[in-house]
Amino acid sequence: MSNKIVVFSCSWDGWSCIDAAANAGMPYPASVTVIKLPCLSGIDAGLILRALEYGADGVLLLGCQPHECRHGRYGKNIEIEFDKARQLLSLLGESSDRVRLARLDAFDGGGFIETVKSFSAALEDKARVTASTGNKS
Amino acid sequence: MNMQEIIRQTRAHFCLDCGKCTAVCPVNRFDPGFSPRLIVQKALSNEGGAYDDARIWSCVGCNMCTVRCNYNVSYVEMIRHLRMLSRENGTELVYSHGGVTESVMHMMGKDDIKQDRSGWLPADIQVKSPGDTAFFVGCAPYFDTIFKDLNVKLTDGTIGAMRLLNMAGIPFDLLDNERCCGHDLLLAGDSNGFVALGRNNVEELGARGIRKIITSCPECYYTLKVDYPRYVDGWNVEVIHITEVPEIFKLKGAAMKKIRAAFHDSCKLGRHFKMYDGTRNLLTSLAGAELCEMENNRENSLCCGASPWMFCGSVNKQIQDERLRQADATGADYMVTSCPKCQIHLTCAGMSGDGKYAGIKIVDLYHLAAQSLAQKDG
Amino acid sequence: MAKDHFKCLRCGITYELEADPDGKLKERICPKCKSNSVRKLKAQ
Amino acid sequence: MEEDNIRVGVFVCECGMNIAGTVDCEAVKESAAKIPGVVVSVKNKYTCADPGQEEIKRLIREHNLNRIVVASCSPRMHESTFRNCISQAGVNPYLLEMANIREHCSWVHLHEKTAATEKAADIVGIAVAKAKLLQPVEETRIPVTHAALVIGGGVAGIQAALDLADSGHKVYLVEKQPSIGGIMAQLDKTFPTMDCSICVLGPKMMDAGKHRNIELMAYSEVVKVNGYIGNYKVTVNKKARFVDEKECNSCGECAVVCPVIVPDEFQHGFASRKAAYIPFPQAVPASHIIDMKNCLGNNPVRCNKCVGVCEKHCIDLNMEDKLVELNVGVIIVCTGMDVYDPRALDEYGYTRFHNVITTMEFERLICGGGPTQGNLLRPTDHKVPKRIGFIQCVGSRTVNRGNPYCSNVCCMNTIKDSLLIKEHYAGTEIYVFYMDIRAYGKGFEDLYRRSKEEGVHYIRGFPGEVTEDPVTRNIKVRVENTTTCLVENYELDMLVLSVGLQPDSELKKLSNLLNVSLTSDGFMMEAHPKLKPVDAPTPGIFFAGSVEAPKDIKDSVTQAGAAVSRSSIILNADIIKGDGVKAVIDNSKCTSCGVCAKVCPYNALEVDIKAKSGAKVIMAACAGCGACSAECRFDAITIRGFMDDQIMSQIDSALAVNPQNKIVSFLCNWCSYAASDVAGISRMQYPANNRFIRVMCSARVTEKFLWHAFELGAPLVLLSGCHIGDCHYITANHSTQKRADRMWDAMEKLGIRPERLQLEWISAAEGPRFVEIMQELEKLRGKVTKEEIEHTQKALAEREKEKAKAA
Repeated sequence: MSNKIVVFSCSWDGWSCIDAAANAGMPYPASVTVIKLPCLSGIDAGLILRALEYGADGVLLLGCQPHECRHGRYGKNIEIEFDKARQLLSLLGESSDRVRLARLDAFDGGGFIETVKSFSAALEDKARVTASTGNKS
Repeated sequence: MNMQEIIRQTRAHFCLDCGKCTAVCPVNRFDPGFSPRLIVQKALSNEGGAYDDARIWSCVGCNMCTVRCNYNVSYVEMIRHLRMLSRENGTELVYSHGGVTESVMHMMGKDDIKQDRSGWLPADIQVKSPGDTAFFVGCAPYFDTIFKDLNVKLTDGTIGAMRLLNMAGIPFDLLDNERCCGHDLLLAGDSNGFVALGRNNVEELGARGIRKIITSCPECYYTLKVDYPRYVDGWNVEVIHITEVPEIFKLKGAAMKKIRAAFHDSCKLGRHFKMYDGTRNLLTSLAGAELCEMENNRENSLCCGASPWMFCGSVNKQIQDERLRQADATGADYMVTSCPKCQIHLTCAGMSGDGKYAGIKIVDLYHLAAQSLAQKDG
Repeated sequence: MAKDHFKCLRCGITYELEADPDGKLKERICPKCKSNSVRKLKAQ
Repeated sequence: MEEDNIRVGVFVCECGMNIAGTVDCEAVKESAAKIPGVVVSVKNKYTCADPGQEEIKRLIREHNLNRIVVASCSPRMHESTFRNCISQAGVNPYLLEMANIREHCSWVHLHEKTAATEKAADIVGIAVAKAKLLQPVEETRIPVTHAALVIGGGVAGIQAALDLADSGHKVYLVEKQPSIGGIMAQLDKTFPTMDCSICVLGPKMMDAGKHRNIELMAYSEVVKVNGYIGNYKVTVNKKARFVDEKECNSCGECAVVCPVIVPDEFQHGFASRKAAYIPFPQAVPASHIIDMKNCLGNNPVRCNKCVGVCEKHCIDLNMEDKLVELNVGVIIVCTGMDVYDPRALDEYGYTRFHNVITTMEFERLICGGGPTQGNLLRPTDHKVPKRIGFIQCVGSRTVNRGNPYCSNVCCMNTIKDSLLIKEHYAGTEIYVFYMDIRAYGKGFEDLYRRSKEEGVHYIRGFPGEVTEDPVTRNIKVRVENTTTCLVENYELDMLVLSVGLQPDSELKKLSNLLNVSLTSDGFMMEAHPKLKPVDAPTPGIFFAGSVEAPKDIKDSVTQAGAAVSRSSIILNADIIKGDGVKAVIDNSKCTSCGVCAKVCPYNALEVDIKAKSGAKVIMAACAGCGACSAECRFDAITIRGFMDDQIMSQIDSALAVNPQNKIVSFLCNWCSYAASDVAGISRMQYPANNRFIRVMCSARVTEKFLWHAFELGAPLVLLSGCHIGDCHYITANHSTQKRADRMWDAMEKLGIRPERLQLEWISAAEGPRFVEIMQELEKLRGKVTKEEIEHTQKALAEREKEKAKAA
């Protein structure tokens, strides 16, 4: 698994999951880069696309459950921007699944590992499909 | 290009230092520190280091200065070259909108993408494929997504333009994989990004045998007509603006209830090309509107306040506010634009601030015209 | 923009200039060797 | 053409060691002696000195010589000396040919004595070849009509007319307007002395009106000009003024009863006048005029009030325009200029805001004789403005709506205006928006300083646009003060646009009538910008005042004096002598095709294409450039002193021996030949393989000459003349460029490399460039192979054969 994944994580529950995974000694691939932000509501479609433009295969947005948001934003903004990014990706002819939004409860280290792994696998599948169809055409 | 060549090409050495440019500059109105004259003078000085002056990023490219200049010094071109130099020297840009437009343009510049370029297209639009004439859509579909929160529907304008062409019996093809023209990257000094888009457009047009392009977007028109021949290898396509298609004006409109419309000139179509009448004719004869000129109109028209998705700050907002005030003062029902970006910027300005001008309805010219014709038919 | 094509008959280089819309006769000077033996080539 | 009894004398000059130091003069003398037709060949230490000249005269007598070749220095140096010399011995001065073995040989090949001697012998041979074919030439003699025409009655025209008339010449002064006076009559005061304009001009106008040598033709226009220096025939349309100007005593009764009221153009529309009116009180002729465009008299129901009230019965509403023909020797053009119309520059609001006026309108507003009796009132509310702004350079120094040049008078005019305002209304705030104040003349800087002392604000920077307060009708400007770099806002009661000057709108028409050129600015072009500043390139036409460039009054008057002085040279002579080098038509060959007339820069050829009566040369107008001769496809035109056969035999002689080593160069007399002399005088060295043939203008060089050189095996031919724009014959060298283009095309078609015909423009100052070109040519010559020359000769022979067949 060598997919480059950028994780934008909020500094609250999102980060706590990553922390928990580390404390429990649960490994995840070295090709995953984590960037910590105060809150996912500060992210816009531009930032997501920029990560992809710069070579990321996938972008994972990791945050709290909406009702847990410490900043009282309830994740509305991130949903709008997440949608925008997905739509722009389809306009560009790219798979909108290259962006994934995950909301985890605090300290769910296993959940984080699970999410990263399934995201990576999904990206892998997609890439294989694209490559094979690409060969045919 | 080095400073000497830039000076020669932009005729900057003719600068008489008279200050007319600064006196009419819309940015200077709200930011007294910004002076086109001083930028040119700095470029002309021995140091020639005008490109590291942060002020070069404030210019909105409205061309008012050049129109007034005794020697037609091309300030906008000067600014663009300075921005290129500045970026070559490592300047990192601050984009508005989180840089989403820049990323989209960069991703469009990749060779192996396969865009969804027709998902938004209504079924009634007739496309003649293959053909030697293409309608250049521009970035309206992307803008619809990016500026969803503003509730603008920029594709309405392009669809309107295509309907007009359909009604006038002008056949056109659409490109499956049309790239952004690159206007904003070029004006922001990103020549690599621009050339990547240009190269892909040339390939696409060549593969489809397109000899002629019709477009309704003023910036696409300018870029394809003026910048592509200069900077893109292998460009050999005739470019016309939709208001240069005579058949359009033979259509009969004006069935709608008479509306009063304040027309906002785009800088590119207006001051750059001096095309003031075609759009107005469309508005009055096809859309059947009564034209209400704003205080600043035609050559003196005020810019929508922002150009290549950079530096949207208080100065830009004040320019936009002033423009909305002028539209409001006419008492018109609509403020009509012919440029998707003017529509975005003015709509945004109307929604922000104290909401004084939130009531101004800003619509696209071609949308309005096509609607009026459709109602007559129906 | 229409271009006129020129060839210098001394040093051999060819170059082009924007055509003067008035068609006024102007002195031709080779940009390389400064010769006036510059032939205007027929449009291809 | 060669006569049987041609007897050539060759005089080889050693010029001390100047020639003899490099060239073996004895050998040159000997080789000349062997040329058929040469009767004597001698050498002399200094041929130009008295003993040398005496020897020429003696040998002419002793040997009955009738053609003289002097091999010495450049003809530009001593041709006239030797022409004098031989005419004293009874030989026509045009039967002399000079062989330039100094500047063209001994001085430029100092280190190649053998080659130099060989070349000198060739140069003499070429000269003898031409000399044998020389024909006597008579100088043209043109009688002069002793009268002058002055077109335009502004201050320059008035001054020119008065000066000429005072020196005893008959003058016709033609003025388009009903009165003379021009723009100066409309000004209030003049700078830098602040004199009252009409007070100083008025008496001069009266003098011009009364002078017994001046025939004043006001309200008249030149409609046709024929002829040439000394003999111009001019047709003038004397427009009907419907009042007998000689009888009218300007009592003004007609104006009193006239019911028609129209804007008064003299007051720039700030006042009104009647259809029967006098342009202004001081008008000359002091006569009323009926403005027929507005007069009711032409209506079926006639008004006729003025006719009835005129006690002297000098009004005749049926008067008609009259064409008058004048014969004059010279023409002085003084038609002045127009004032820039600021309507195009609408950002300054001239069309939209009443309180924005021009400087000309300001003159009338501040003038005691103006519509407000000198009370400065602003147009909207007739109140005295307290804050007045001036914008300088309106329509000047711009390529963007306006003119690219500096209009010369506007800075000083504004300074003067500012002082006038301060004089009348001391408390007025005055702001002058400028980019440079150009106060270059005598007393100008003083006036500028006084204006600053009076507290006039000079702000460096132009407003970009002007707006009006809809309530107060005040004018608001926003301007970047470019010295402080701050944008400032001003509210003004009145704004004056300091408009520039531009060529008279009808100057183009007049320039066509007169066959004179205009510069790119649209003003008159001088024959020489430094040395003939008041002469038109066409002889006998002069100009003065703003018709040549924007000027103030003093400069206009100065120029009028200069034009009079230049004209007097012609008017004081009974006969003017012309150079003998002129075009001659062989009417048996002329087909009246008209090509010659088209290329003549002087309009010196008349061809009636329909009548097929053959071309005619107007000797006085012909300058002898030869463009016509070279363009004539029927060999029907030749140039005296530079006949076809003379030049052909020079080419023969130049290429008689070892043609493959030689380069034939045609040099024009004025530029490239002069440059070759400079190279010689400066002892610049270049290869000795060049053979020069002098022509008056590169335009004289026929294609035939060039083909002939190639036929004879010339590897390389140079065609050279003055730079484009500097041609001594106005635009004759344009024909040269076009001919070179045709030659290159034709050469290519025949498989001859176009590179073998070189074209260079070399000015008289470009000695070093001349040498560089000589060196480059020698390199190019080296690349031409023997086979190539043979191939060329074969191709040309084929071409001849085919031509003969076709014929």
